[in-house]
Parts: sequence; C-alpha cells; structure tokens
Amino acid sequence: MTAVAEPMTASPAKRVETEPERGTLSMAQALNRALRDAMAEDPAVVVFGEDVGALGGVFRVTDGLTADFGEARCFDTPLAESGIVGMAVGMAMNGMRPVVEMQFDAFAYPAFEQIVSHVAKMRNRTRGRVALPMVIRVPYAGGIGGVEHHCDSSEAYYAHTPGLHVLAPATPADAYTLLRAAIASPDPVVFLEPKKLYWSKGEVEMPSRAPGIGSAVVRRHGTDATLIAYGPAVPVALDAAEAAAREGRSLQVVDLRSIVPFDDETVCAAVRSTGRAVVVAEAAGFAGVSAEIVARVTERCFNALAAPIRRVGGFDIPYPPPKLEHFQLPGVDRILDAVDDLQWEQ
Amino acid sequence: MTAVAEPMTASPAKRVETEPERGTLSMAQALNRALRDAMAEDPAVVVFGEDVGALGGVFRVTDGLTADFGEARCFDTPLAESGIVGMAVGMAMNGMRPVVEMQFDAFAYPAFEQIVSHVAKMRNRTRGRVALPMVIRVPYAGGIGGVEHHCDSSEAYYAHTPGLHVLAPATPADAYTLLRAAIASPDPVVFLEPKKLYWSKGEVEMPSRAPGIGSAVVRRHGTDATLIAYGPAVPVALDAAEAAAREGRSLQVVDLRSIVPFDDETVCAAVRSTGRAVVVAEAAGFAGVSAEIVARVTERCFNALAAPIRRVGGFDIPYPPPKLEHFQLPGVDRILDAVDDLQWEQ
Amino acid sequence: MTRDPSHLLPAAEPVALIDADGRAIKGADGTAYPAPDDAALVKALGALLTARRLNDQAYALVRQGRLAVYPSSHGQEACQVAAAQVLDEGDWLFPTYRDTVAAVGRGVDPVEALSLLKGDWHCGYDPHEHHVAPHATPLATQLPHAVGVAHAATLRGEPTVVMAMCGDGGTSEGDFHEALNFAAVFHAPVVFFIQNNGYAISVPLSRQTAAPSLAHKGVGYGVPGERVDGNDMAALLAVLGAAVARARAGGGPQLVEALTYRMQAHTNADDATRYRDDAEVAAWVERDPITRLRTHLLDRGLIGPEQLQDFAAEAERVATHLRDGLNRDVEPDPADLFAHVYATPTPQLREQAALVADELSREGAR
Amino acid sequence: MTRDPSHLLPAAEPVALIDADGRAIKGADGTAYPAPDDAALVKALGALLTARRLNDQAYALVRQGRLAVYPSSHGQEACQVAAAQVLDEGDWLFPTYRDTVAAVGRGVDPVEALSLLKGDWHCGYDPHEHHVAPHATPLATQLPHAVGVAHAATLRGEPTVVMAMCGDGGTSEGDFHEALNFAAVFHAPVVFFIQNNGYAISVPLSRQTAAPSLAHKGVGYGVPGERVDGNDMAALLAVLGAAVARARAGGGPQLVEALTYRMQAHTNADDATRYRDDAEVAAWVERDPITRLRTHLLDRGLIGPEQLQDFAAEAERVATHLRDGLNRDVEPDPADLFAHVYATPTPQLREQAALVADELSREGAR
Ligand SMILES: Cc1ncc(C[n+]2csc(CCOP(=O)(O)OP(=O)(O)O)c2C)c(N)n1
Ligand SMILES: Cc1ncc(C[n+]2csc(CCOP(=O)(O)OP(=O)(O)O)c2C)c(N)n1
Ligand SMILES: [Mg+2]
Ligand SMILES: [Mg+2]
Repeated sequence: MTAVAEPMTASPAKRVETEPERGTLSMAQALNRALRDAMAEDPAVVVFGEDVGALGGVFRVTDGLTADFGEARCFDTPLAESGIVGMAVGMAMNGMRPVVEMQFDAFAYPAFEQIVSHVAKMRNRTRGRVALPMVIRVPYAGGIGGVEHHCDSSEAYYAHTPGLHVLAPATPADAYTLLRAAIASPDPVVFLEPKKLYWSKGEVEMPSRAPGIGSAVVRRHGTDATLIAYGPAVPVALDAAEAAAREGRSLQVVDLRSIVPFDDETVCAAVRSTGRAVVVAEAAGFAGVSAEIVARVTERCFNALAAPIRRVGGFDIPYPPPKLEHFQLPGVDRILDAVDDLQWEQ
Repeated sequence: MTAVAEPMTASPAKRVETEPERGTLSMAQALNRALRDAMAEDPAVVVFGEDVGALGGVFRVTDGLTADFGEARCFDTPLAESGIVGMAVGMAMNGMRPVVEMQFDAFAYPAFEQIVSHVAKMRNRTRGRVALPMVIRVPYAGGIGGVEHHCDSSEAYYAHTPGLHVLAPATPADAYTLLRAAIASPDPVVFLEPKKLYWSKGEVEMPSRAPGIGSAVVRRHGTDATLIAYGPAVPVALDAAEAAAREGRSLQVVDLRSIVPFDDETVCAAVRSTGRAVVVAEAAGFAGVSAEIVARVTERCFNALAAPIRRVGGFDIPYPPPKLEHFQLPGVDRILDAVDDLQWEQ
Repeated sequence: MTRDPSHLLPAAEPVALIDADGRAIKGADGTAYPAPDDAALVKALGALLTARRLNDQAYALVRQGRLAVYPSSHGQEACQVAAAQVLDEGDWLFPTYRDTVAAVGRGVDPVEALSLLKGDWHCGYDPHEHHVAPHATPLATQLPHAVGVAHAATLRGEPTVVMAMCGDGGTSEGDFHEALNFAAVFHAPVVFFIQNNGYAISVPLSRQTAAPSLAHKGVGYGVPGERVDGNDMAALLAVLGAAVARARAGGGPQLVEALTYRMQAHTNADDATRYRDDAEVAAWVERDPITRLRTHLLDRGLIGPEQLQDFAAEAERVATHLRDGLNRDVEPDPADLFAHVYATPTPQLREQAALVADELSREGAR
Repeated sequence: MTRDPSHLLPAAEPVALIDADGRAIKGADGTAYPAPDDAALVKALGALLTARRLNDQAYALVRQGRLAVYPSSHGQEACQVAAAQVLDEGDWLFPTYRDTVAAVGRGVDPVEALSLLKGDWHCGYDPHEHHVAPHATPLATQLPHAVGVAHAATLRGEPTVVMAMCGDGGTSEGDFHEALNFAAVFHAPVVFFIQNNGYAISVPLSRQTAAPSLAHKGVGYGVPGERVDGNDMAALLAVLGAAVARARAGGGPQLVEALTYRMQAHTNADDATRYRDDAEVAAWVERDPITRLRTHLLDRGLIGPEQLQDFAAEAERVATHLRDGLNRDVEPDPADLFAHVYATPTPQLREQAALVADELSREGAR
C-alpha cells in the first residue's frame, strides 16, 4: 500500500548544513527557484496548471520546470480551475504535494467551491486522517495596468475560510522562504503573489533562515505610529514612512507576510509601542483583512491606543480600469493623510 | 426592440392605497407570500432553481408557485448552481427579474465565479448601461442540526464583494419586507434566509411600511451596552438582553437587516448612546462581517467608547457536526460573558 | 484524434444479462460481456441481502431518532454491491451521500460510515484504511479528486483503479465535466459510475438532460460510455468489472450509466408524493434487483435454502451491529473542534479552545 | 429521449464549400448546406478585408502604446464576420475578448469596442444598442448568460437568437457544460460557436480534450454538433446561417465548431515561439480565409478590381477611424468610479467619492 495519510515530507536529512547561497533575484525568479529546490528535494512535489509547461507560466514563474524535471513533474492541464484544484486535492490525498497555479486572481473563483468545501475542510472532516499538503499559487492584486478580472485582491475570501493558510510575500527573499514553507507545510496554503512585485529585485538566501508561516516582521522601526501592511502594500508603506521621516514623523512598518495564521504578538507589540496605527492594503474595504486587523488589534490593545486605527485601502468598488487604478491603490499621500488624522495632541 | 436597459419595474401604480393586510406567518410563509405578491404584480418576476417547482423547495419557500403561476414563471433547472446564476444574469439582461434559489449556503459556492465576476460587476462594467435586477436567495447558517456543507454562514464572501446588496432578515415581517424590496431593487441582492428561523412565527404587514434596504432597526432599547446582530443572531441577542435585564443590566439590541449597504447612522447612534458594544454573529470570526462592524464603528465612535467592541461569534473552524454545533453558535452565556468584559468601572 | 466515435458510444439498449424474471437473457453471454462466474454471483447475492438489510435498518434508525437523516439506496443495492465487488484492495472508491452501502462493501464499518448522518462527526472512518474517500455531499465535487488519486497512482506506476460514483443529477454540475475531461486527457484509470435513479430529489431526468442517455456524455471527452441495467447484478458485475480491468490495463477512463430507481424518498425528510406517482414506484418494485438475482441463482441450483439462511443470518448480524453501534452514544469531544483544523493549531485556535475549555470547567463547577 | 444519436453527431469531415485554392468543392452544393447566395459572399469579402485591417491596425496601435494589449483574431476573420453576418437585428452576440471584430460586425464602434483594451473603461459600448454583450474575459462564463437572454426571449415569445462565442480552451470550463445543458433542457435558441484555433494561449488542443472533436460534445447534451472549415467563408455562412434559422424556428440550440488558427501570438504580450513552430504557422497562412474567398469571387467574376478597391477604401476608412479614435485621449472621470456600482450610490460610496473629490481639489489647489 503506497498511499499514506501523511505524504512524504521534504526530507530534511538531505539538507546539508552549509553556508546558504545568496543572490539577487526578482520575485518571479525567487519563486521559480523555490519550486526548483522543492522539486529537487522531494519527488512528491508536482506543479501544474494553465500554461505552466512549455510557456513557463504567463509570469514565467514555472519557467524551465518541465524541461528540467520532465512532463510528469510540471505539466499543463485543460483550462478548468475547479478541475485543477480538485485534481490537486486527489493527488494530495494520494501521496503527492501538488503546487497549482491559478493564472490570475479572478480566475481562481471557478475553483472556489473546491477550495472552500474541500481544500480547507479535508483534514477537519476526517479528524486529521486525510491531510492535504498542497499550495494554490495566485498572482494577485493590481498596479500593473491589467484589464478587468486581472487585478482582484481576493485574500479576504481565503482568509475568512478556516482551514487555509494564507501567505503574501512582499520581497523576493520572502517569496522564496514562504513558498518553500508552503510546500513543506502539511496543510493547504493559498499563496498570494503580488503581481506588481514580480519584477522587483532583492537579495535572497537559499536555503532561507527567515521565519516561516505565522510570523510578521517589523520592516522599519519607528516611534510615532505603526503602519501594518502585507503583500503589494508593503513597499508603499515603506515609501510613506520614508516621506513621513522627511517631515519629522517616525513611522514603524510591520509586514504581515502570513495573513493566516496571524501574528498577533508582533503586530500588537508594534502597535502598543506607538499607540497609533494605520492598516494599509489594496483590497476593497468592507469585511476584508484590514477590518480584521483593526478589530483584533483594537480588542487587544484598546487601552494603549491614542486614536482609532485607520484603514487605507481600496474603495468598495470593483477594481477600476487601468487609467483609473491609481485612485483605487493606497498611495503615499493617502497614507500620510490617514496618519495625520490619528488625533495627535496639539 | 423589447430588451430594455432598465427592466420593467414593479408597477407601483397598481398598488392601491388600502389598509395593509396583516397576518401571523412563519418566515417561510412570509417569503412565499413575498414571492407571490411580486409575481402577481410584475410578469417579469421569475423564480427558478433546484426543486423549486413541484416540490416547492426543500424549505417550501416556493410552495405552490408553479401550480399558481405556471411552469414559465417558476421552474426547476438542471442541477448546476453556476448555470442557475449565469442564466439569471442573462435573463436579467433581457428584461426579466429573476429570483433564484441556492438550495443551501455551501451549494452556492459553485456559483461564486458568476456572482463575483458578473452579478456584482455588470452595472459597473457597463457604466450603468446593463442593470441586473436579480435576487439570489440563500438558506443560510446553522442551528438546525444539519450535516456538513448545510450550515455555512457565507455572508462575508458576498458582503466583501462590491456591487452586491446583502440582506439578512431576522423576523417574518422583515422577510416579507426585505424580499419585496430585493425583488424591486434595480441591483442584485444576495438574500440570506436564516434556516433556523424558517419556522419562527410573527406578524407580517402586506404591503409593508417598514424601512427597506439599507436600514437597521433598534429591536430593544437599553442604556448600558449595545448588542449588534443580524439574521439568526438577532433572537439570541434579544434573549441575552432579556437575561441581562434580569441581572440588572440594560442592553440595547440593533438588528442590521441590511449588511450591505450598512446603516452606519443607526448603528453608531446606538453605540454612542451606550459607549459599549458587542457584535453577535454566527460566522467564523476572521475577516468577517463582525470584524467590519467593529472596525467601522470604532473608527467612527472611538471617543465615545469605554471599552473595545467585543465579538461573539463562530470560532475559526469549519462548521462542526450537529452534536457539537452548540459550541460554535453564539449563545446567551457567551454574550453575557462578553458584556461582562467591557471594562465596567467598579 | 480519430473522428469515428462509434467505439465511444453506448449500445442502443442497456447491457442486461438476467431479465426481470431472473432468467438469463438468450444470447447475452455471446456479447462483449460474458456472464460473471457463478461464485461471484453467489457472493453478490449475499452482499445484496446485507445491503438491503442495512438500508432498511438505517431507515428504521431514523424513525427511532438514532440517525438524523438517511438517503437510502433501497432499490439501488445492485449498483452499490457491484461498485465495491469489482475493486481490488488497493483501489479507491469515491462515494456520494447515497453510497453508504458501497462504502460498507469495501470494508468500512457501517457504524463508522453512518457517523456523518448520526451527527457525531463529518466522516467517521479513516479514508486511507479501506481506500474509501469521505462521503461527498456537494454534488460531483468528488469526481476531480478521483482523477487526482488515479493520476498520482499513474505517476508512481501503481496499478490503482478509482471507482468514482455520481448520481444522474450530479452529471449537470461543472465538476462532472471537468473531471471527465481531465481523466480523458490524462488517461487516468477512473471508472465514472452514474447511478441514474431517475430523480435528483424531485427533479426528473427529463429536466436534467436532453441527451439520448447519460452514457452518451462520454464521447464528448473521448471516454467510452456504456449503459447497463442497474438492477441486474450480473450485468453490473460484467460491465463494471470490464471497465475496471480496462482501466487497470492502461485503457483509460470509462463512463458507466446504470439505469435504476430510487424506490424511497430522497431522504426520510423528503415527501416524494409531491412529485411522483405510486404507479411509477410500483413498476420498479417489480424489477427489484434482489428478487431477480435470487430467482436466477435458485433456478440454476447455485444456491439453496441453507445458503439463503446463512445470508439472512449474516445480514441480521450486520444490522444488529449497526443498531448496537448507533444506539451507543459517544459524546464527541469538544476539543476535536480545534484539533484538526490544521496539523498544528494556530495560536488563535489555541485561544479559542481554551475559551471553550474554560466554559466547560465553569459549567462543571456549577 | 431517442437513443439514436446519429442526428446529433457531426459529419466525419468538416463542412467545406470552397477549397484552399478558392475553388468550389465538387458536389458540395449537393449537401445539406447549399452555398450562400453570391451577394452574401461579396458582402462577406468586404467585411473580411475590413476585419483584417482592423486586426492589424489594432496590433500596430499596441506597438505605438495606444492600446495596452490586443488579442488579435488575425486568421480567424472568417469566423468573426460570419458570426455577425448571420444574425438579425434583434439577435444577440456574446463575444469573448478575441471577438472584437465580430462585435464591430454587429455595428459596435471599434473605438468603443477597444476601450477595454485601451484601459479607459471595462466596456466601452452600450450592450443594449446593438445587442452585443460586454466582452467576456473569464472563459466560458458568458455562455450561461447567453442561455438566459435566449430563454427570456422565448418566455416572451420573441424571435431572438443568441450567438454565443467561445474558444477551444473555454470548452473545458464547467460553465461550458452547464450552459449547453441548460440550453438543451430549455430548448433555448442559442448557437454555441466554438472557434477552435488550436491553442489556449500555449496549450494545444490535444491537452484540452481527447474527444474525436469538440463538436462531438453536443451529443452529451442532446444538442446537434457540426464541424466547419473555419477559414471557409462560404461554409461558415452556410452552417451558422442554418443553425440560426433552425434555432429561430424553434429547433433549439446547436453547437458549431469551426476549425481555424490563431496566426499570431495569444496577445502581443505572448511569445508563441516558446510553444509552436514557425512551420505550423506557415501551413495555416496557406489557408488564409481572405485569399480563398477573394480568389473564389474573382474566378467566378463576382467581383472585379474596382470592387476590391472600394473594399480596400472602406477598410482604410475604418482603420483611420480607429486610429483617430484611439489617438484621442479622453481622461476618464474619477467620479465614474463610484457612480455605477449601484443604481444609487450607498452612503459609504458617497463618502468615498467625496474623499477622492477632496484629494483632487487639494491637488488642484497646489
Ligand atoms: C452542489 C450541490 N448542490 C445541491 C445539493 C443539494 N442536493 C443534495 S442531493 C440532491 C439531488 C442529487 O441528485 P442525484 O445526483 O441524482 O443523486 P441521488 O440523490 O438521486 O442519488 C441535491 C440537489 C448538493 N448536495 N450539492
Ligand atoms: C476562467 C479563466 N481562466 C483563465 C483565463 C486566462 N486565459 C485568458 S485567454 C486563455 C486561453 C483561452 O483559450 P481559448 O478558449 O482557446 O481562446 P483563444 O484565446 O484561443 O481565442 C486563458 C487561459 C481566463 N481568461 N479565464
Ligand atoms: Mg438521482
Ligand atoms: Mg483557442
């Protein structure tokens, strides 16, 4: 009997403790490298989806995987997202660690039923007997001038669904670290790749010694107020902090990295240290992840707050056409306006 | 040319101003009556879905409609939710006002793509040229001992999606009022019917003079703290207020009725009047509607708050099996515990 | 791609080997489907009798309040038994909510199989133990999983075949389409087995499809479709057995439509008189799969009264086991609520579990 | 339900009336599809020439930065033109992102049709004006809408027919299945028109389906399937025209698969050399729909150089209109962001609109 409840795990024995390799990579390259390293380490890792084979994915994240690992390990499927995720469920049930690509955020919606009713629930439904170690990669959010249905910030749909891990890297290093962690995880992960950061470059350490799933990091220290951001909003928050510094205000920036599980400890410590906070995210506002952050941090840190936590994010509108998208995206000015509103004592 | 951008509307001219009829109905009966009255008034109203014809729906909400209005006005479809919602989109584009039934909350997920990418966006995509006056009825939430996939509180998925109205009645009267308003609305409505309240009875006024979409109501006045609830949580909040009254604490209860649009005015006024609040809802907590309520009320009423707004709701777990569901449902004790936690001065 | 679809189309008439009176159909063993061997038929009769007993016992347990709800396969037992009997140990079965009896046929304890419908837990058995997936309630959603299990086996060179079950109503869902298409494109060893029992709750087949038959759906995927009399045990074993053998030999997926009937209401909660006539039901009672096979085996002298007594005793034993098991109340542990959401509970779930534990201890203290 | 599927199956060979050299195929007019009348063919050539010009002009405008992206139907123009030409005024067309030219064929201003791809607004035209649905990007999702539009018309007794377009890749989506099934069950007047251009971005048809052909998918729904040479204007007009007539006469839905080829990359952003050979492309250039029809009409003396000059002038006029329109920059109004989310903006949207207005006025004040 070859099918096993807990599929083959990335064999850590194989990892020789040497100095990690370093390099400057774009986020897309870092993701590609993470897939390669995981595939090389564990034959159970398979990659599939639309155009991930010969084409290497529309964002080239799977570039060369079919050539290097063969058609059995990285392959194109028929054009059907529910089928892709559903097949991944079955493969994960039967000893594999599938990593599937949804071509764009809005094109993951046809798979919503599979994600919510099966991917998220399988372990729970079976009292831990059937694990689904699988990763659903979603190029997400806007800022690239994409036409409708290509720019959705869909994280709230997944984050609201118990049983999923939801990750969103903001740097190439985290893209590598978190994708490796996602593939190694015994639980399903929705892995959100900020499209507009695919080509941003940064230093990457492989293997990574950075914290994995469930840890936020403080990207910039500051004393006056804390900006809480994730994914594509992180560089914007950092820019805002830079601009604020020039005006004499010291802003701290927390990068969540992991939306679920949420790192209450790091976030709350940061907010308590400043007493004021703004959440920055691209998604439409109503009942999104930003609302959760405001609610949970306020619950935990109420007495440390000098002002209500503000949100800077998308309006409650469908993602606009390219020529108007800059109005929808959180920008430096809007963040600074929100910071100005934090009931500063005169 | 018969297709028109703004489909035939319920002709208000026909409504003769007489004393409204009154009667004690269950919520299921009130919904049935709303469908009947709307169908009688406007030939563009059509009802379809799974088992809505001869069977009258698994909850009998469409009972007798095929018999009384004919197969063209109320009919069964093949078993495919995406097809049902998609067909409704087309019918709404072409002059009809479809009211479709999803058999249970979790069985609406296969239609998620249609709901998010088309139902919610059509008016916006076409700069107002194509309206979709349609209603998606969803028997939702738990408390009836249903097996898995039959008890999901899915409101956050819809409420987070700009372009949808999301309503959740808590009384038979509101079921009638709000379903009529939903059918008359020029915009798509996700209409959430709390399953466990289908058989609850109450007085219904037809036609209704109650406020429609976008208005919350204060169901019980109180001075110490405000409970904010909607749908199936409303009767529980009222029970908690009753129990608190016996212990000498005066709780106010606000029933949202309309999740989107949200009635900031009524809710904030209520919270300001007490300075303390608890949000009660069945849904799993993370990034749900409760989080939004906490976030937006805190943003608006921070200086009036004596304590952080607390949430009583489902845990971040898949809906449990019947024998464990009472742990997941917000109950009177848990609400009173949360109220006790609101930093009362000794 | 060959353009000639004839090898993919079902025969004009469903495959049948034994007629409604239990007689072997003349010339039927000269067809592509020779009759299964006698031992298999005798074994199947035993399983059929147990299956019927299980269905009726479970139904009774609903009335007694021991089960919340039961979607019975009464009348469809030949399909249930055949689906399990044609599989090897390493094969997988993907049952729907109505296929408890098929799951039991694979070795799942009926008490565990019914824990979902008792309300104890979502899936009461270990899917890996007998290679039986959890019962699927969202229609057709299990079919892509079946393809994935099969494809994983193919990639590892294992001889696994997957039996993926589905109702006539389920064929209308998008996932049915995607699963058949994926199976065909990946040449996955899956037998898609549709029990066409004429209804999806209240909706008759004519409102589900305008196709010549459900088996005709295969050709659109390049998957051979076959129709079989779903109350004819011999035909089912022959057709499903051949499909499994073909899949195991690398022949790819197959679609089998069994024509059967849901003799009872959708579940005990349903009122079938609202949408169908008693006469229709009565006509199908005449074609009961059990009577047919029993008559056939008795006529051919393959079984006698003693064997029938043994079968009845075994059926009774299983029913008693079910009754005893379901009458025993095991309080589910609230800690389970939080234990299996993830392999390791998140900090948030640990907090929430602590809250419940605290509530319980305060309650206990009262 | 009749079990004989033969009337639902496509012929072994795609319908073709004019061969690659422009000659009428012998005996072809003796088939079920007589050649369209000469005037229709001449009109179609004019439309074809404009279509090609539009495709190439749009492509050039991408290079000039006036369009963000363009999925060209270069090579598929015969399908585009035929889809529009066979419809009556009251009929509806449901185009995909690649079907701009078909939408223009219905009367939509090409500048408005391309506003989506320019980035101005999601849909630049009024769908009700010419009965052209907004371009659909999420694949196959427009097909259930097409069924709904058709069924609404049926309920009101209107003679509307709906042309629902889809690519070969789109046939794999669940919505394709659900739409065909609904159309068949409700006997809706919809012509499902698949342009099988061999690829879904990089994925070839062999990875999309193992069926004998895409037209063979019809039988599984009880919908007649037909295959047609998608670069043969005469055959397209004949087959699509017959399907529309049949639907209008109450014959129900039909599925038409046109065999054609995407001669350019998926969009200008795509690099087709990664997944296909130049030789394959070259072979299809030989079968260009325009050369074929032009040769045919010239050979038969139905057109002359003067007519061709007129056509070229008209094509140029449309291209100029497109160029001028796209070179004109109209700043979209930010107030539009909030104006059409609902018929009446919610209080929340009014607040948000005010915030943007305030930002803009502060910016203006700077
Ligand atoms: C996606 C989805 N939609 C709706 C339902 C509700 N439902 C449960 S059983 C059923 C009918 C199923 O009919 P069929 O597939 O023929 O199976 P049968 O019950 O006849 O065995 C329906 C509509 C469901 N379980 N899943
Ligand atoms: C639901 C969905 N998934 C994925 C995509 C991304 N995508 C855009 S076009 C395309 C290929 C479509 O191929 P086909 O249907 O053959 O049409 P063609 O482009 O060849 O005209 C893909 C995968 C999409 N638009 N919608
Ligand atoms: Mg059935
Ligand atoms: Mg294509």
